[in-house]
Amino acid sequence: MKLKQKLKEYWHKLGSPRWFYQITTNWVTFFGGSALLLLVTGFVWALAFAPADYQQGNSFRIMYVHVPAAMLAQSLYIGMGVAGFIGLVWRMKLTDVAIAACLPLGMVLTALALFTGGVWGKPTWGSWWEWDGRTVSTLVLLFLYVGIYALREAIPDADLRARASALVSLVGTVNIPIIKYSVEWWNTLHQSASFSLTEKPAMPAEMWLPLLVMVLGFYCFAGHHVLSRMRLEVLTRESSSRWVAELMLNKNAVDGTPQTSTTDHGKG
Amino acid sequence: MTDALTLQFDSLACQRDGRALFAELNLTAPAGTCVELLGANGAGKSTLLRTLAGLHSQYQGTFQSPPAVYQGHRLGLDELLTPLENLAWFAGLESCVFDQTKALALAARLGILALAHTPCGKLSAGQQRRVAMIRWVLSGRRLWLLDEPLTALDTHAQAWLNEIIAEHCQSGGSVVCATHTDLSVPLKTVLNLRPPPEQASW
Amino acid sequence: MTDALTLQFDSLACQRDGRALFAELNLTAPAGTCVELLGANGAGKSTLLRTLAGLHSQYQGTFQSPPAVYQGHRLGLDELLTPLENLAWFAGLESCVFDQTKALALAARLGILALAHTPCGKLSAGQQRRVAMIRWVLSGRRLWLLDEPLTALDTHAQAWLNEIIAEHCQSGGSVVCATHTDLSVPLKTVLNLRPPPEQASW
Amino acid sequence: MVGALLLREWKILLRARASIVNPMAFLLLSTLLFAIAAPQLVAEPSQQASGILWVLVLFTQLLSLDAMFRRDYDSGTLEQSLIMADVPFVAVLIRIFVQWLGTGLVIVIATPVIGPLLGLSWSAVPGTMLALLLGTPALSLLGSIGAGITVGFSRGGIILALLVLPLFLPVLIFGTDIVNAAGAGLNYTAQAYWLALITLVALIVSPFAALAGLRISVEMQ
Amino acid sequence: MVGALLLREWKILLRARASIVNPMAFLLLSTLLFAIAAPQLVAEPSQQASGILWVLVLFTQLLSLDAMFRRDYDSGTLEQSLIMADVPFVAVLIRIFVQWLGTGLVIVIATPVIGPLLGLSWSAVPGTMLALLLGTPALSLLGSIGAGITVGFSRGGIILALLVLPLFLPVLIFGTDIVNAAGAGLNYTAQAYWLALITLVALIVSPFAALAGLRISVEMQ
Amino acid sequence: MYFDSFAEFLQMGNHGLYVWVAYGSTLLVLLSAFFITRSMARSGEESIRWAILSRQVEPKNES
Ligand code: HEM
Ligand SMILES: Nc1ncnc2c1ncn2[C@@H]1O[C@H](COP(=O)(O)OP(=O)(O)OP(=O)(O)O)[C@@H](O)[C@H]1O
Ligand SMILES: Nc1ncnc2c1ncn2[C@@H]1O[C@H](COP(=O)(O)OP(=O)(O)OP(=O)(O)O)[C@@H](O)[C@H]1O
Ligand SMILES: [Mg+2]
Ligand SMILES: [Mg+2]
Repeated sequence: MKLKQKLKEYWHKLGSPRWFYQITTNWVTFFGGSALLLLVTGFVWALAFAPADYQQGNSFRIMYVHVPAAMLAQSLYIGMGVAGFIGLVWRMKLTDVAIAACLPLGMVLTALALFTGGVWGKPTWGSWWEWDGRTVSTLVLLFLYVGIYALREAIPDADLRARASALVSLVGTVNIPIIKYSVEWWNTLHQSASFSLTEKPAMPAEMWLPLLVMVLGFYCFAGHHVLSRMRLEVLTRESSSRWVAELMLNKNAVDGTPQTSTTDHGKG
Repeated sequence: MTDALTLQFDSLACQRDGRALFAELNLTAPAGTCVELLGANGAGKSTLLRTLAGLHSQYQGTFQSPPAVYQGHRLGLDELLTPLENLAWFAGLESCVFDQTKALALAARLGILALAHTPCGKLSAGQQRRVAMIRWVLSGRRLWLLDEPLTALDTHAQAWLNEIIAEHCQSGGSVVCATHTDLSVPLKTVLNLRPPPEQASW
Repeated sequence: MTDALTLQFDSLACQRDGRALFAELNLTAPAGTCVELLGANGAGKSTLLRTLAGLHSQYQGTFQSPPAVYQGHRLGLDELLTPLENLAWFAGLESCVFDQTKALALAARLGILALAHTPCGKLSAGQQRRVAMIRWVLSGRRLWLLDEPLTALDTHAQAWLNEIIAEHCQSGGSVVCATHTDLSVPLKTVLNLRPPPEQASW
Repeated sequence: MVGALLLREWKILLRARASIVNPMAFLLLSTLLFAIAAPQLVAEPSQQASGILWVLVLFTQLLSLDAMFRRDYDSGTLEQSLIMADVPFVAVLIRIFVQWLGTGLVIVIATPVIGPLLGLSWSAVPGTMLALLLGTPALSLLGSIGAGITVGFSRGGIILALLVLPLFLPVLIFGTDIVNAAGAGLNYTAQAYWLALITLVALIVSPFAALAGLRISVEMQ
Repeated sequence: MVGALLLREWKILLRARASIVNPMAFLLLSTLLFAIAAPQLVAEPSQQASGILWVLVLFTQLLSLDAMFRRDYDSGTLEQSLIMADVPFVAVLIRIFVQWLGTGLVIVIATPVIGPLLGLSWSAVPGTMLALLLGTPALSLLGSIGAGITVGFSRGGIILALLVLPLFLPVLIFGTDIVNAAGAGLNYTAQAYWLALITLVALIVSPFAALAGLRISVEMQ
Repeated sequence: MYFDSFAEFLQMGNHGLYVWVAYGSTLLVLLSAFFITRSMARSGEESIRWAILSRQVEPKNES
């Protein structure tokens, strides 16, 4: 009972821009810092310390960027669907900013998953591209992203753009599992694949640990990315309110802005 | 019953692209009034009417209005269908039985009886507007939202328009009519849209 | 030169679907006249204007008219482009240099200077019509064919329209204007479209 | 309400008579295109016929989806049916149904002619017709979502394609599978149930989503 | 005149930004459809790839043709450009050119990506690009005739397809021929000249025919 | 360190090109996403600050 009330309170607060801005200040720092740490560790570990696969050799290292990119691409799409749902039901304007932030990142990460997959495929399969369940569903994901992007570009009015993209991301999300499973089913029926992506090799820990680090790093990066964009939008929307004025002018005077601490890790 | 027909605005203000168009409106118009909506070009008359019709959702404040007939610049007549067929479709939309006798009587009154079986695409601008006028009368809805209904009407038709509006108000209906030319109907309330006092800063 | 600007009809009659719309017209309007085209709804005003503009080819008799600016119900403004860009395009069509200073001066006069850089799709009906008015003035053509130009204009804009037409006529241009509301311009010739005396039986 | 709305659609269909013949003519023409561009493909009964047939069906669908709400939108009829309709949902559903009659059903009926031309074996024709009968309603229904949201764009055609083709994918996969199974004389009950399920889900979800999309489009006007 | 008209098209293209990405995305999407519907076709470098590629090009073209004059027609801009233009011919030609930039050229550029996905061998890619470069202008030019005549119909899409597909056949035939020859390492100069000739004839004839069609459409209004 | 020498590290047993292209593209994507967001944030905040400052100055001028 108490928990429910707490949750409800939290929910209402989420609608308040000021509260959102304040609470996420630390989150952004946290995500940014962790992303920097994890990604640097992950990159070095994956490139230089993880052992090579006894069959695939060193091309196996591509997995450490390919899999996180593919996972994040899907997660960001689901995130857009969730944001779309919240936006449609509760008419929360911030959700559109979340969609707008997830969209380009998800799009390039999907493209990246396709690209790294292709680059991996060349030495492993002997070709850049094979029509297979995973590849097809990733390609479809890219099209869904591009479709929503095109739709957003075509609608000038911000309010309507928000509603339209919320609707489409929601519908698309419902469709994702359907596409995924039907495509995989189709593939197993038609082509008995000479390779299996679905069966996870029993990897030793020194192989999957760096993967875990990379995946977490990617997720933290996405968290940082989406939150910073949402915060900027909140500031812009609220730019004439007192708390923003105080915040911005204060920042100006002190100059040691809380933001810069999170922005340094790009050099890594 | 009469209460349901009252049109009421409580500090209603419409926005476009987040910009307030006019100063907040307050109005209570009992059944039987014709509200004449005045304002310069770009004052927000069309936007207000679309808001009342439920076609525009960027507004602040509240309004209370019964389900309405809305007539914008696009008439809503299919050009392949004849006036009678279009009218029958409108009746069907409202799940009413189409009263063809009444429709024909009105067509005769508005001088387009001979065109009742000509596809609407072949009618002139003013003739099409007359067909639309018949549809308002046939509809069961008591509030009419009319955006510049005098457009393209000749002198006769303008007089008919005034008659029809007056009759509708007399029978307890209400009208909100954006126009640049005065209507000559009794019981007219003028609502003037003025720019907002100062752009609200949010 | 003046001869080329004379508008002349010799027993001109337009048809729609093979049916004559109005009695044969005869007219000689020297440069500087504004012809007010009157007639009931469906009399054939729009059809006559489209014929003069070269957009309708079913007519009998002959007419002589210089190349003209035509303004129908569809304004011909691209909704993604701003008024200035649309005007520049119109100048380009006529292979003229676009006189931006003049365009801005006219926009200021017509009260849409602030909107010069807003896409036309975001303008209200009357504001769009004002943009179209600027285009007539900027065009080098001496004959204007206007179909119900008062539509959607507020009182100010109606006055401006009259001014602009009067100035155009004074500077030696001609105007043919279909309307249901009287224009207040000097040197006005009224041309009334009446139904043909008897439907030709063929 | 339903009667009057159907009557109107029927009349428009009769007046714009070409629209009934068109999808079929288009199908025939594309068959011809394939025969010319890739003669080896259609020379003899082959596995690929089912795939090509389905791709053609999708393209036909796409071309006709763009027009689904367009004329109503342009004339202002759409706006009126959102305002005036007792149950706007029904109005949308009827529009979808009529679009299906004009494409899906026409395609089903044309299959015995088109299929063999594309190299489909005769034994596969009944299965193909069943697959199309079960699958094409889903195409119309899912397509209506995209059509509703893009009706306000003048360059909607391709955005529409991008939005709906991914949604068509499962139908395509199960559809070709049925046709292949039918050709090979195998049982295809499972896939048929899947198709029917997809259509059913689409029937429940699509009209609402399409209506939401149409409301956005009308507001964009 | 040309400068101002091109400037306008350019601005519209920038405002409706998505329209540049779209034809390419659509091509990729159709490739995907084929791969799913007929996996055997695209599994390995094959003869049919050229045919399928060309059919896809035709469909992309068709989808974008429908929009060629539509927005100008609806806004009344088309009517104005017929009345006001110094040389209406130039206005139409520019419209066609811009449509080609947005589809034909995009397709040519996309070929190195799409072709191999469809099973086109790498050695055939340069020849294919040449064929497309020579052939797609003819598609835009010939297509404009149909687009001009059908722009007044709300259900133009399919009628348009019926009108222009027959015109596209010669391009299709020579085009696939070049691609096949290039794949087999043969000489294809003769076919390339033919394609160029077709494009040239189309360039001379089409704008006039399109203009005539547009005049009819505008008069129908 | 899995590799014995730096040359071997670059070589990656004949798969060097693939691995480095994959990692390079990933890095490119991540870095550009980050820098674009950061520059957006900076310029956005700057313009907000400008707006606030100019609003604070204006009323004083008028009175
Ligand atoms: C363009 C081609 C490719 C695409 C589009 C692609 C796509 C994907 C996707 C979507 C995932 C799922 C990530 C997740 O959510 O867990 C994945 C995982 C994976 N991919 Fe790829 N992939 C491609 C090529 C390859 C190649 C060539 C290989 C190796 C031979 C490969 C090996 C893997 C592995 C090992 C996983 C993790 C498996 C698992 O967690 O279930 N992929 N890929
Ligand atoms: N596309 C068409 N096809 C056939 N007949 C038409 C068409 N358009 C109009 N008509 C008929 O031609 C006649 C004249 O139409 P027109 O539009 O020229 O009239 P108008 O004088 O402009 O009328 P209004 O004042 O209503 O604008 C009308 O009777 C109309 O029915
Ligand atoms: N689609 C749109 N997007 C953004 N702004 C718009 C849009 N349509 C209109 N506006 C702006 O909203 C304001 C009000 O427009 P509206 O059409 O409601 O005016 P109106 O009072 O009906 O004018 P008119 O008398 O010219 O018809 C105008 O200033 C216009 O610039
Ligand atoms: Mg208005
Ligand atoms: Mg008229």
